Amino acid sequence: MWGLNLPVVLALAAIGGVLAWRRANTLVWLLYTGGALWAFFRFGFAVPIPQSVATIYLGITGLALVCYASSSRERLSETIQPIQRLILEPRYRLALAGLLVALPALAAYNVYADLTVPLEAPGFGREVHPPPPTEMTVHDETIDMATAENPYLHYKHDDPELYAEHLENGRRVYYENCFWCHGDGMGGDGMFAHGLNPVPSNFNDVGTLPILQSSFVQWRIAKGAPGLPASGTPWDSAMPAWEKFLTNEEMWDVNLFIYDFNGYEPRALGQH
Amino acid sequence: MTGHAMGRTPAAATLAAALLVALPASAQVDLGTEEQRAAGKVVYDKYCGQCHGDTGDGNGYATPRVRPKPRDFTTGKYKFRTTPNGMLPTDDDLRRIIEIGAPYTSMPGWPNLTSAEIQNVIYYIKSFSPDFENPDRYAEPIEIPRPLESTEESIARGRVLYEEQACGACHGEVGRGDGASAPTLVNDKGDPIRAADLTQRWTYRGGPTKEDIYRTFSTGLNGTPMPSYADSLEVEDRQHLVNYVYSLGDGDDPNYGTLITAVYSDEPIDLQDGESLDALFESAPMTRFPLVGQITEPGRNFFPPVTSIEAQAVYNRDEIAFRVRWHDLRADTSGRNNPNLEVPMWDEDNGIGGDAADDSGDSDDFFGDFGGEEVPAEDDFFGDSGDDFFGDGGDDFFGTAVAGAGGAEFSDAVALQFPASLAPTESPELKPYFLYGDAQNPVDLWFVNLTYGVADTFRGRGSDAIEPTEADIVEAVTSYDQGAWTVTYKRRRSSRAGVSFAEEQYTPVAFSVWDGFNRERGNKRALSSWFYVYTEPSVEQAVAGPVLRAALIVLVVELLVVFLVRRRARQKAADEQAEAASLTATEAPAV
Amino acid sequence: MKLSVPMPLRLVLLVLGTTAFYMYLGQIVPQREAHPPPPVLISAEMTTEDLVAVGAELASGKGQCLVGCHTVGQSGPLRYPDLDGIGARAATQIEGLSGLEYLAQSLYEPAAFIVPGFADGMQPIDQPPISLSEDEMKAVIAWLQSLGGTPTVTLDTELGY
Amino acid sequence: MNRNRIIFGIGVLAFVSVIATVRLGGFLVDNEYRQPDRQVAAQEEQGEAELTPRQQGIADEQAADEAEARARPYEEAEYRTVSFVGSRVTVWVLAQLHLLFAAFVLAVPLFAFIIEFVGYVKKEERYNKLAYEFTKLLSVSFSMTATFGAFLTFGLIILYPKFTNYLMHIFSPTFLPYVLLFFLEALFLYSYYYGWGKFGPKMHLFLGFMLNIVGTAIMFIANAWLTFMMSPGRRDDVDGDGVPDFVSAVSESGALLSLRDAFFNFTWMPINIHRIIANVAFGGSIAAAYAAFRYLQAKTDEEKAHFDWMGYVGNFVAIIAFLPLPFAGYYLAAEIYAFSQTLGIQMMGGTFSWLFVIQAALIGNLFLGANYYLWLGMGRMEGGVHFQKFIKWLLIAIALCFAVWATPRYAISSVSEIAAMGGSSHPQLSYLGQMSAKNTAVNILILSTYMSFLLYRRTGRQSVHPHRQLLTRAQAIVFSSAAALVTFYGVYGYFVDSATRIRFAIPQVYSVLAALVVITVIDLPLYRNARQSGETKWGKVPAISQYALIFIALSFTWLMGLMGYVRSGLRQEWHVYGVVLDTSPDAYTPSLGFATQVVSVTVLIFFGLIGVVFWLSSLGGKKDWEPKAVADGDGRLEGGQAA
Repeated sequence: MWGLNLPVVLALAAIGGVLAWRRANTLVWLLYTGGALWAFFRFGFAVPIPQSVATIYLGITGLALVCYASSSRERLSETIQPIQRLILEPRYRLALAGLLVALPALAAYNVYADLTVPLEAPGFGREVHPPPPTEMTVHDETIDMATAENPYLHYKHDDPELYAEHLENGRRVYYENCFWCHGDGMGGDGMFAHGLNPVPSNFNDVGTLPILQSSFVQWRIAKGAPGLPASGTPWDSAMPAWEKFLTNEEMWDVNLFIYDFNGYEPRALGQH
Repeated sequence: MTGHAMGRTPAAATLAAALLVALPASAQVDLGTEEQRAAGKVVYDKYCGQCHGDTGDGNGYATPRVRPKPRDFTTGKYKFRTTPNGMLPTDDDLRRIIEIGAPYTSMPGWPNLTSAEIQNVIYYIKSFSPDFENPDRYAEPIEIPRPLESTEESIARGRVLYEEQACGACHGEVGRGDGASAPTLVNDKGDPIRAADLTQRWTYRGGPTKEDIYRTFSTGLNGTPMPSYADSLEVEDRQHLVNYVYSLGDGDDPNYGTLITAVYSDEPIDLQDGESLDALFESAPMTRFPLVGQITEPGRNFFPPVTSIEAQAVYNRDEIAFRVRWHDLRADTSGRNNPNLEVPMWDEDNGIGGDAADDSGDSDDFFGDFGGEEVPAEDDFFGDSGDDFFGDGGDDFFGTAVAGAGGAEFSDAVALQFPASLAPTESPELKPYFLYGDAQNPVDLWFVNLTYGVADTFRGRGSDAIEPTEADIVEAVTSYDQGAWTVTYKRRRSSRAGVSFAEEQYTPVAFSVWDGFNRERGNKRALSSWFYVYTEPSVEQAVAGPVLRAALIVLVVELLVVFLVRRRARQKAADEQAEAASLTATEAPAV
Repeated sequence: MKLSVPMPLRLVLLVLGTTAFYMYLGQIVPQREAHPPPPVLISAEMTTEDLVAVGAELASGKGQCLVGCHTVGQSGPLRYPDLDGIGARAATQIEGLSGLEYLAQSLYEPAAFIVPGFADGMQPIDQPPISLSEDEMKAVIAWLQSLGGTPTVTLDTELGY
Repeated sequence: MNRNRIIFGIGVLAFVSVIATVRLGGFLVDNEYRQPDRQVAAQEEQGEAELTPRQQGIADEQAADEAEARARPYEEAEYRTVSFVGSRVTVWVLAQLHLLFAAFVLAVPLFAFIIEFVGYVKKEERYNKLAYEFTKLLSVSFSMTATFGAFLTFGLIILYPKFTNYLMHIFSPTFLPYVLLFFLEALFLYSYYYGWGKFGPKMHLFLGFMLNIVGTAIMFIANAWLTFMMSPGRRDDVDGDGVPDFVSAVSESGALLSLRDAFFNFTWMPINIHRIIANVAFGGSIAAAYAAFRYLQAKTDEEKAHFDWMGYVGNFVAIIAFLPLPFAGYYLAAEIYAFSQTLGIQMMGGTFSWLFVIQAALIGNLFLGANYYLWLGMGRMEGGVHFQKFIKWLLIAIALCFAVWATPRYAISSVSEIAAMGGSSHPQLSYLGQMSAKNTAVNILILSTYMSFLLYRRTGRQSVHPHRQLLTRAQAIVFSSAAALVTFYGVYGYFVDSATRIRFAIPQVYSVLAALVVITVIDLPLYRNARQSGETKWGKVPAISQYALIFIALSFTWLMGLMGYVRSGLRQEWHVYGVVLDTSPDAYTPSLGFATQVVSVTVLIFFGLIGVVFWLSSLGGKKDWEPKAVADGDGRLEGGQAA
């Protein structure tokens, strides 16, 4: 549900419930919050979140917990006193010894696990939406990237029938050419997607089509991977330069179609 | 992703199906209401029509370029059913395929559709074929028993049955889909189809679980040469057979990797000494890489039969050897092939160029590179006759291959691709274009035409600029064994003209496979994107040092904290005592 | 008890620590230097006309032909030969050399033939500091040929150097 | 610290620098300005006959060199370079330092003036004193600004002569007014500072007002120069179709067409606004850091109380100015986008997208630090425990918003992670990487911080207003409805098309601003003459809060440095975007890692210098030097304490 790993989330919540019921002290709560969030970021999602993002979140969590513990004298002493007692009082000697052994062991295990992760191909950050050129020429037609709009978009209101025709043509183009990679449902999960790196664009994604002007999409369609600037590390992307295969009208039509299919509108001009 | 993420779900789905089946599934006609079908039509038109055709005839926009062909709903024939051979599927059978799709075909799963939407679509699909109105065409689903335990005896018994039933005739002796008649198989519409590669369970269209396999044996796949064994084999025998087939597979999941780890060996690498070579590669980990059709550059290949390749590597002081292995239903070792053979447009599309053929007069665009090859001058081969197109076998460009008459026009081939030079250290992400490189960043191809079995090297500067080179001496040996090609390459590790394989280096590598039977050549091929070869250091690295260091640092910090806290407490106590002492001292006189 | 850190040191530590932390953040994100595109990109599919344009750009830019050495369409006291009409003249300068060969020679081995009336002193253009690549050289030749003649050089032409 | 030791140290330093200057000068003269003719003449004296062939060869070579030097025509250099650091970094660091001091010098009079004005209206002397305390920081900083300004000018002329010349071609008419204004600024600044208590309050306030006007005008002029480099043109509806067009200020070859268009260019006003606000926030935080520094040094309770209060006011100014800063930033970003889609994508999605993750970390830290300071401040009041229970929820809200804001649009992921996510964005997290989510997060952050301030304000006080319950409830309703509205628009943004979604930012901002205003308006009468349940004990705050102030100042400074990099780096290889290309070897845009190193070094230099400024300003509060015999006992005592 909601992309969460429910058993983990429920288990964490249950532990929290127990702590609330037992009226745990501040230190325990702090430890629980830190630990629970760590576990949540690590295991709480059905699709694991990337390590880098989890690290950012944990950093923020840690900062917030430190702020919380030290933002009043009372809480600070509530946090520190149990630790002091653990260190000072003879009856906790065994627990202290255990902790003294356990923490280094944990650290050692962590380092060991880091060192022995199975090798993986090096991954490189990549600009997913590199800046487009200011203009481009496709089939002898020059398109100003800043102002160009899909020439058929306005039919949506002006001439629905013609619009439907263009959509239908876009549908044909898409299912003759694109769905192998971008998928039948446009989830970027076509039958060849698993063999490609970077993976094909997911058009269902809220962060792809709606934030792009249709001229940008047209640029990507027409010029494909070979037309990417150096910052887009073009040479892994399998996106063809469709100007080799399609006419301008076909490309605008498929541009129209992928927006329509997903229920998105291109980003309007001049807006950020 | 869709391909292997499916591995787990079918088991559950089938179990659920099996449970439902246990109920008396009343085989009555349920065609839904008018509204339901209308609602189904909306969903169908949005998601299904482009392949299955807006009229359900299996002739959508995508149809000419996909294989296996999309189901023709007007025939009422369905492959994956729980009902006996020749009968209509249950709604749950249809639902199952809609939900999870058929792996390694163009039918994806539709997890985004709700249960009600799927039901509506099912009603709508049923309306395409009059068969669904005929109560006689319905049957009770078969019962799928719990699978038997995979004991050695059971597998052995299954093996005997496999041989008795001549499964190998199509699926091959060890199940690699390379049976003697495999090249000739067609479905009842005359479209060529392939026998399943039983060793790659994740590619089973009907699902990879034992229940799925049992169901396929028991109900057959309507419209294909795969018969039902419900009459010829007892339930228990079928279960043994299931166990045997199951034992052929490598796993439910292809476990695609991203890296070949080249391991170090002191031994010399001698390509001619097969046994020592096998022993060398024994220790090297094997990685499987996905292959997909090349559909970026002209000469596109929309249905490559080879979907994965396995690779491993070993190196010694001077040399490095790669071994790749893939399955192919037939060794085509008689034709020609090389990476820069031209592929005419009509051959890449297998029919979709139909409307393009009409305007072949203006040759600037599509047909510029046709050369002297003949365009099949059929006016209407895009429409319905697209089926005859392959079926009749009369067409010169596909017919010979289908007929399986010994030699194909093109031979099988394989190539490893490396960048001609490593990326500069400050921008390690730079790699040549994975399709034969680009003008600035060339690639080297280690190409083996399996007709000759020797390695040729090519330098690629883009799909249209591939030239043979003499610079690098690459040796290769090849062998074909029961549907599996194995090619072993060897080269010196350091090279002036190409990439050198230094220790602890990540070297990009990509693969191409050509299946001559599928008329693949030149840019029409199965390929992979860039992966990496990692030359593992020859001396193993110890982890004890850093681990101990981490533990020690933590321990020291801990002890420091304990020490400081205790010291402070002692001092505080001492101060208090002193204060108390001074207090008592000052108070004393008063008392 | 007197183990505490003095205030100025604490401040210094705070300043250094905070700055170091932000700097560290800057180090762990993906790094990319954005270099300006190489001024002239010669790609395989360039036509001869394109080459002329590129060559013209090179001549006044990286090639340094027109920066104080040559002129186009000027008379008077010149330092080195004026290039106007060179495309037509080239073929007749040295017997046995075609226009293309002559131009290539003058660029790769300028000292091989000095136009009468002018001094030696031109740098071989394929060497530092100018170091034109072979393709750039062809573009310059195409431009030279276009001055009074028809360019014949393409990227596939073998210059023989 | 012992004053004698410092004086001794300065003496040594001065001596060393004099020696070093002399040595350096000698070195330069020896190496650079050798006079070949004189050496030749010396040799001639020896007589030609005595020359060995080797000497003859040397003499010939020298003669040839000299002849060549004489024959060489004068050439104008396009670029020069500094060894080791390089031209770019030199100019970068100088400009940044100039800017930091300038920002401080422009900002301090702004709020010093306001505080003085408040003191004048309230007739409270302590405000006047506080304003003076702030102003004390000015004079040294003003000299620093001028010094670095001169450095920067020289740097530009020496290292980028051709380009500087070009800028002069465009902007020479503005230089004279600039210098004139600068002169006026000095005049007003010194008369404002030295005239404290010497003029009547109205006259003095007038001086302060003029100081601010002149300072702002100076900044506006300088902003025109740099914004021109980003967007050399103006937006105007030329053809009258209602859609603004871009009017270029220069021709394609770079010749000036209209100084007016170059001056009032596209990004000029957004930068002006953004800078005024940011300057105030920055100046406040630096002044607060000064107070924190003095607080930590302070020995007496009185001093502590004073500087605690000063730090509080400085921080208050900083935070109040900081709250609208994100909106000013959006305005600037929107204008950049409108100017050029390429620049816009470059900024948000391109090379610089990661910079904004770091920026999120900085701003998150700032918000967290500011709130933390307020919470710690509650300890000053008796009876502050009552509000402690809210802190948890505020903290959760702030941490959540921080996390949302720091969520990268495209996370750094390994190959297997990308495989697991099925793309370069995570199915759930990609929602958080969106503008909708981030706008919402920043609005909630602002609301939460304001809430912290409100809580702080009412700690230890009880309203005596007759309708206090009603009014408090009204505040709560306004607050929660603003929060609800912001969240609603944030979530609803995912269900509408982009054009509509972009417009959602406006009601979000307005509802937050409206809520802030309404709550403040209610709060003022509500807590007028409030009953104090306990005393506000200025100076009784944990020392860590003062370190938090310094941390905030550091983060601000660093943030300004980072934003300087992105503003300048956006132009990529252009001196003037789209017109004048940078052809120097430094034309590339350095990586973020390198940029953060330069920013860090700049910040360290700035803090080193500002430390000197603080120290010099704190001298004013010290006792005058007295003859040694008397001071001996004191000195020893002081030394003992310091140890």
